[in-house]
Amino acid sequence: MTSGLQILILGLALGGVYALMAIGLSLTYGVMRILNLAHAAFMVLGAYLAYWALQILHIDPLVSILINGPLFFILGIVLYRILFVPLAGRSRYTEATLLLSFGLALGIEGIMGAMWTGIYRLANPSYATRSLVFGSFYIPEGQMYATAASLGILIALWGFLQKTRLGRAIRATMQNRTAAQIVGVHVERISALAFGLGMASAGVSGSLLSFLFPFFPGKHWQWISILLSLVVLGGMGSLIGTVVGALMLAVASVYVSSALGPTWSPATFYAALFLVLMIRPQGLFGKREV
Amino acid sequence: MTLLDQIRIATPHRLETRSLILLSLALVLFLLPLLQVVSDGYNYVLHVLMVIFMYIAMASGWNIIGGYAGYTSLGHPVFFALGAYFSGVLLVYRGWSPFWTAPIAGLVATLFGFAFGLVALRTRGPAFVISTIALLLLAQLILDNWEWVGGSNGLSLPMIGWPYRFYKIPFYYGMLLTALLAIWVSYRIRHSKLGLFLRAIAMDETKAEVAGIDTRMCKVIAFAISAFFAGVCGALWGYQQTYLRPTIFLTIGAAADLVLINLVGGRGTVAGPVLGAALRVGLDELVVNQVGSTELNITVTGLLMVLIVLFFPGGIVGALRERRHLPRLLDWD
Amino acid sequence: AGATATPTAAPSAPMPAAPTPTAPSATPTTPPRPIRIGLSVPLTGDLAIAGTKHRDGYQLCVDLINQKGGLLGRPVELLVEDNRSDNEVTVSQYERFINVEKVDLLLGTFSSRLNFAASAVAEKAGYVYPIPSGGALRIWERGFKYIFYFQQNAVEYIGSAPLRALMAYRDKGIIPADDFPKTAAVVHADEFYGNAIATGLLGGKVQIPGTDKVIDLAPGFLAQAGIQVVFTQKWPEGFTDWLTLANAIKASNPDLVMAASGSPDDIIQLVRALKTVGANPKMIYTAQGTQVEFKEALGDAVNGIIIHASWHPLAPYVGLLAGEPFSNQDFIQAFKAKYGREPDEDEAIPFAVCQGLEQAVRAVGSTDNKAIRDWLASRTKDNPVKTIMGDFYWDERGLPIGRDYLVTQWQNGELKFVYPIGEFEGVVDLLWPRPRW
Amino acid sequence: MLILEIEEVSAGYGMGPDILSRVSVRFEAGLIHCLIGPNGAGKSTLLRVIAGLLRPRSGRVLLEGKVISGLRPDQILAHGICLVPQDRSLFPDMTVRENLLMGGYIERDQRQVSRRMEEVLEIFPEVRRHLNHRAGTLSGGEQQMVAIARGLMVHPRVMMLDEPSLGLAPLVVDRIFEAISRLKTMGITVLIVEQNVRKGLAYADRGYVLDMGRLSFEGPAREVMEDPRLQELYLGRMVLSNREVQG
Amino acid sequence: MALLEVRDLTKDFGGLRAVNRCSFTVEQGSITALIGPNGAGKTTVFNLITGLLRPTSGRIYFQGQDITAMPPHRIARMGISRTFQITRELAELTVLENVVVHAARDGLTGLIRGSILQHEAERAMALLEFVGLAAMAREKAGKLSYGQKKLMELAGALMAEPRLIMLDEPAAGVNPALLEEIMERILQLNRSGMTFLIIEHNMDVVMSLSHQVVVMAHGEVLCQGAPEAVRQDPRVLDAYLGAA
Ligand SMILES: Nc1ncnc2c1ncn2[C@@H]1O[C@H](COP(=O)(O)OP(=O)(O)OP(=O)(O)O)[C@@H](O)[C@H]1O
Ligand SMILES: Nc1ncnc2c1ncn2[C@@H]1O[C@H](COP(=O)(O)OP(=O)(O)OP(=O)(O)O)[C@@H](O)[C@H]1O
Ligand SMILES: [Mg+2]
Ligand SMILES: [Mg+2]
Repeated sequence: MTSGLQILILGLALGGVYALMAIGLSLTYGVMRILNLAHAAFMVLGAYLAYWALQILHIDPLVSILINGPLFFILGIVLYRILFVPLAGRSRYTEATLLLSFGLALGIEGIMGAMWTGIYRLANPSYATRSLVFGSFYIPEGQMYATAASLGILIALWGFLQKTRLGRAIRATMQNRTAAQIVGVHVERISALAFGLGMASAGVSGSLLSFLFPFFPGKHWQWISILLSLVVLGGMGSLIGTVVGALMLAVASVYVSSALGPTWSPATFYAALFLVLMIRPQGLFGKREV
Repeated sequence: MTLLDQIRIATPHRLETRSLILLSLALVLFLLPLLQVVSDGYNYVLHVLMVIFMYIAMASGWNIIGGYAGYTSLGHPVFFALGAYFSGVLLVYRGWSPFWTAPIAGLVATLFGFAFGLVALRTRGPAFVISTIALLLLAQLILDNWEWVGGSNGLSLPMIGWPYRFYKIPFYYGMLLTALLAIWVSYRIRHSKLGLFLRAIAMDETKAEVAGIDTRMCKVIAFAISAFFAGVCGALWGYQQTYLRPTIFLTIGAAADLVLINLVGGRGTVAGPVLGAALRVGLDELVVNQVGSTELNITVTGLLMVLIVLFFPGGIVGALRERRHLPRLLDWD
Repeated sequence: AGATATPTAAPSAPMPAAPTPTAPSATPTTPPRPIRIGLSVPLTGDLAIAGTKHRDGYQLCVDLINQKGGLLGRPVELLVEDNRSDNEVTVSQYERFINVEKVDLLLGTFSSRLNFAASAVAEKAGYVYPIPSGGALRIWERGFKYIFYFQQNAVEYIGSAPLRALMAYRDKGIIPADDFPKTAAVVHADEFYGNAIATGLLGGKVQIPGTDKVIDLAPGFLAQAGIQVVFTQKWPEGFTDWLTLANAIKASNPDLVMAASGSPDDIIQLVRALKTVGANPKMIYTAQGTQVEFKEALGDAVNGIIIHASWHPLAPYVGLLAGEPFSNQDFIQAFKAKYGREPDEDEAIPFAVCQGLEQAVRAVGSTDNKAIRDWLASRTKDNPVKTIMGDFYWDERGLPIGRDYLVTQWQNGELKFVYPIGEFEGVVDLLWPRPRW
Repeated sequence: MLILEIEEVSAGYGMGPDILSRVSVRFEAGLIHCLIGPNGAGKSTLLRVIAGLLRPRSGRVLLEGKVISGLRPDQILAHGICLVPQDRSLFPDMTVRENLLMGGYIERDQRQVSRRMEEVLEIFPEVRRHLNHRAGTLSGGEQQMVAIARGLMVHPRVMMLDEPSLGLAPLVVDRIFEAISRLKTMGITVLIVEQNVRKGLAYADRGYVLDMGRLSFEGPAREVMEDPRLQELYLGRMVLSNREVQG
Repeated sequence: MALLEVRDLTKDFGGLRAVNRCSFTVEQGSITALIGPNGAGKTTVFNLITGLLRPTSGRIYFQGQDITAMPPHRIARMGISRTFQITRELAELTVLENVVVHAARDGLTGLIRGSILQHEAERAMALLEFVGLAAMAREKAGKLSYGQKKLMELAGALMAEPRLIMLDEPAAGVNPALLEEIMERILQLNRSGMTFLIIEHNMDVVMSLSHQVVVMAHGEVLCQGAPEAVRQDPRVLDAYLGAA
């Protein structure tokens, strides 16, 4: 039988990947109340770029993080300017962004399909199927790198938001746009910056996705559902909550999966979600709205 | 008609032109199947209209909780599936026709909606949305593993015994009646106190509560009513598909469809879901049949949505009303 | 090649000139009304990959027929619509073909799921519905009269093929008798295809819903082969924690891993996870994975994996097209000429379906679906439909009689044909055991 | 010397009617100006136009002769015009300290910011014990104090306060007006909107009466206070403490 | 018997005790003013009475009945209505609808009966007329100015025809002329038997309206009594009014 510790390792490794994928989603919601349904679509786009970078230019996916990050950051800023700025001040803003990004997701999916067909891809760097072995335990290398990247990015982000003037401005803009304007924040620039950050994280996740899970244009729907659940479980908009939620859920589902069988692993997911929502409707780390 | 009009106009004209036009439209729809009786070749038309009716019924129902009360439910496919399986199982094991078990299926969905609502409607906002997603996926898991109803392999139903030429007609009428009922109920609620309370809940639930509204009951009732229509539609649809399978019904995509129809047509308005449903199905058929099939279809759909959001917030009905161009014919609020 | 624009009388057609409703070739100003065939395929959505390939296979066949002068002196027109992998859309599109377009013939779509509902529409309307893919027994046990299957057998029986292959190699001495697998792990996706294969392997019962019919597959092919099942598990759609599953498989330490899923990316994830956790069974069988992309995603890990197949490029079958012999190799050449790439099974099978339908129409001399159905249903071993996949004749359910799946194995990055042994040129010996990773 | 000129400004929301119609007002540097008028007169709207939160439909706003209408709010703040809005507009999920820090957002010198924070906390000592509480949990009056304190974190050239006394205890109201007087001594031009007419005009140099989107009259504060038009139109009798009403 | 009795009410927020063993009564037919420095806990007391917050300890009785653990809507239906200090309008609803919403006392049967009654709409219109918002009845409530929102809330509270009306700073931001009318209206309603509990910082209003004043500071009741007496109380002068 597999030991509990090994299962824990596998769960944490999976959770780390989830966390990175979900952070951007959480950030854009937390900061701008944008529920970006296209987040996973951009992730898949990032995965394609990383995949082709490896196939054609022989750039390792871990290296292409450095390309994808800035690239998607800029893409995010441009998109924000074009699409989301006109929505500012709408009465049902989050809903509008949800719909808009739904359309965006479809658009990207279609373009990816037209360019790269619906065939699934998976980059195959040597470490993707390697493990580090410690006695009877092993840690899958790919997941380990992903988790490390995820934690690093999270800490950087958290520090940026909590401790810097710009980060504070981002949070202020999220809470009260008019008030932010009043104290002199160029809210459009700040929002674009935050959106860009969220997108950059999608690009980076894409690089990791490219060698961890097979992908094709339509795959993003599956990812976005998983990510959304994580974000809600942790508490919408709470970065720490997102990470803790991701780790907890991944570990729990891995345990259930090995105890009761994979069929029931998504069930843990939803059962946990249900439970949390009943006890703490605002999520684990969310703040309650009165 | 706003509250104010109720004060100003002593008695609303019973048979104004608008009602006349709408009534004659309904009449035309009722007589349409005659075409298929007179000459073959309209089954496709009937089929498309039937699908439109189905979406009208479900979207109008959804609008009661999702539009008026502002509680976005992604769990409605569960009621759809519940209806389908309820009637389907009765058909397979008992031979009872879904045409008369459909309303019962609707009631079963209502009951279930009521029970689920009691629990889930304690949460608000995104938490509620996700709890409905959880419901959806849990339901899928249960059906997938419940062998008696076919498990993940599904349950196939006997086909309706009518000759091919006419076999769409009963489904057509079933869906038409359901859709009309849904519109009527939606209209009544919009103009009742319940409607006002639901809209108050959508804006500020605490305030509504302090104003003396039993917000929980209102929400649960609205949720239960909206489940009814999904249940009836499921029963009929399952029968005409002859095949029930969890993954056909219980997808986020199907749930998102209802949201989109409402958003495009105009969430929280009576006419919105009707327009949205007609457009959704109509455009879909048009694009698939006329433009041909490329990956770019998806892109076009996506772009269209982006444009609607950017330039028609509040959906079609909302945008027209904002610009004061909403024809009286469509102003059912 | 023939001029496609002027369909003169079908050259060297073995059938007598067909009575066509429109005026024949004499008046070039009014070309004969084309024979229109309706096809709804998933070009987008989760079934898009195979769906697109099906379209390509069908289209090649139709093009070739037209090049050879058409069918019954009429050009053939293939109406293709994208059903987005959606049941509802599929049904509505076939409705539309039948009612609005009033097409002459229908071609079946991809996957059991879509065919299940679509076949009911065709059956109801009295249209012949040849099915390229969709072998679950429950499709065939409904008592339908107009459906015909163009692969080897119902999916439930697929699992017997790799086991027969292994036993054949034991008999041949390539697998030492004491090395023959004693234990197996069976894992599969919880969906139509995966469940059906597992049912055959493990020996379950298939209940045909809506009827009292139960088909008992006990004791299962593994038990028949004397292999003990030490681990069995299914995974739901959208499953992601493959390492855990691989871990559990490793813990049960089977000689043979058999994995079934309709989606190749499931299989890819599983194989990669097996490699990552260092599980090293003697042999791996997967129910998907003949595609080039499969190899690309797995790299060297692909070597040694065995996969059943309906079609293989080296199989020297000779079918008929436009009344002329048309071999598997002809097909591959024509395919390469048109698309510039090697065909695979998802392109070959629909081609064979189209061949079968064409032969029936030619034989009957009209597009009367009832007559075509009767003709197809009355095929026999000696008088079969001849396709690039071999000969077809069907039992009363519409399932082919007397056909066996092929078995292939990835060896040094190439997909080799390993079973049936000695059946054709190009069958190589099985690599046993598979190389360790 | 004139500092701020409103020239023929018309403004409204969305596609609605004009809320301000061709309003012209001039404000002098270094004085306290008090805007009064009935509810819905357009007082807040005027401040919003000046702060750049609402674009005028026609007309211009000039700061020392330079047109500032059409600039973004943050640019206008950078020009030295600061607004404390009527709805407080705090950042509810940030702590009071962070709210105050945000008040000094345009100030890049952090030492300067901490010094100002000490200054404003002296004006509002009751805020100090809430420094680490979320602003959204404060009482109405405390929030108002934080809003004003946040506004005082910059030393602008023009300070606009929309009903600063709103919801504040009498003791605190006095303190706020003291603070406003102090702003004046620092050379800051002040623009306040008040419903507490007597208090507002008592501290102000000039008074302006806005009604139905138009300036109905203006003048030195004392004169405005005694103007019979104001008594009739707007104040009623109540302010003259009529104990007999109680009966 | 007092209409409302608050007994030893205590409310903690984390480590912060916002209301501390607070007791007072509101007599049937009276106007009671609740005053005190900012942050004294007045609004919190309102929230406790109306059921929006659960007290840490203590009881609340209305007409002799314990309403401490009741949900807000049931408390409202027993005849308590209130306004909010920081207005909470239903922004997308019209002004008229915002007022009609308060006619929610008839419970489930009222819902099933269905349409909004003409007399309710008319009464709402009359109330809007009174607060000077009739012209804006059709507008969305989100469009109102600050003061207008306060007035709309007042109209809503009156709409419910409650036994006890609790107003949280009704005078703040309201222009003086209108304020006077409102005060007269309050007195008139009071004469017809309605009871008021009012939080207010405007001492003119407090002095001219109230029969009884309850002064809170730091969550505790500092003193209570007749307006004049309270006004002279040195503790009140010190903590709240300032040495005038
Ligand atoms: N966001 C808005 N959208 C539409 N109309 C608005 C908006 N804000 C204010 N108005 C309208 O503009 C008019 C003037 O509002 P404004 O807030 O300037 O009044 P005010 O003089 O400040 O009143 P108060 O003393 O009540 O604060 C009001 O009639 C109001 O209905
Ligand atoms: N939800 C909450 N969480 C934490 N603290 C709170 C909360 N609500 C109120 N408080 C605290 O309780 C104290 C009393 O607040 P309350 O709103 O009752 O004061 P108030 O007497 O109404 O003051 P004001 O006159 O300024 O409106 C305040 O210090 C406030 O910070
Ligand atoms: Mg104002
Ligand atoms: Mg208060």
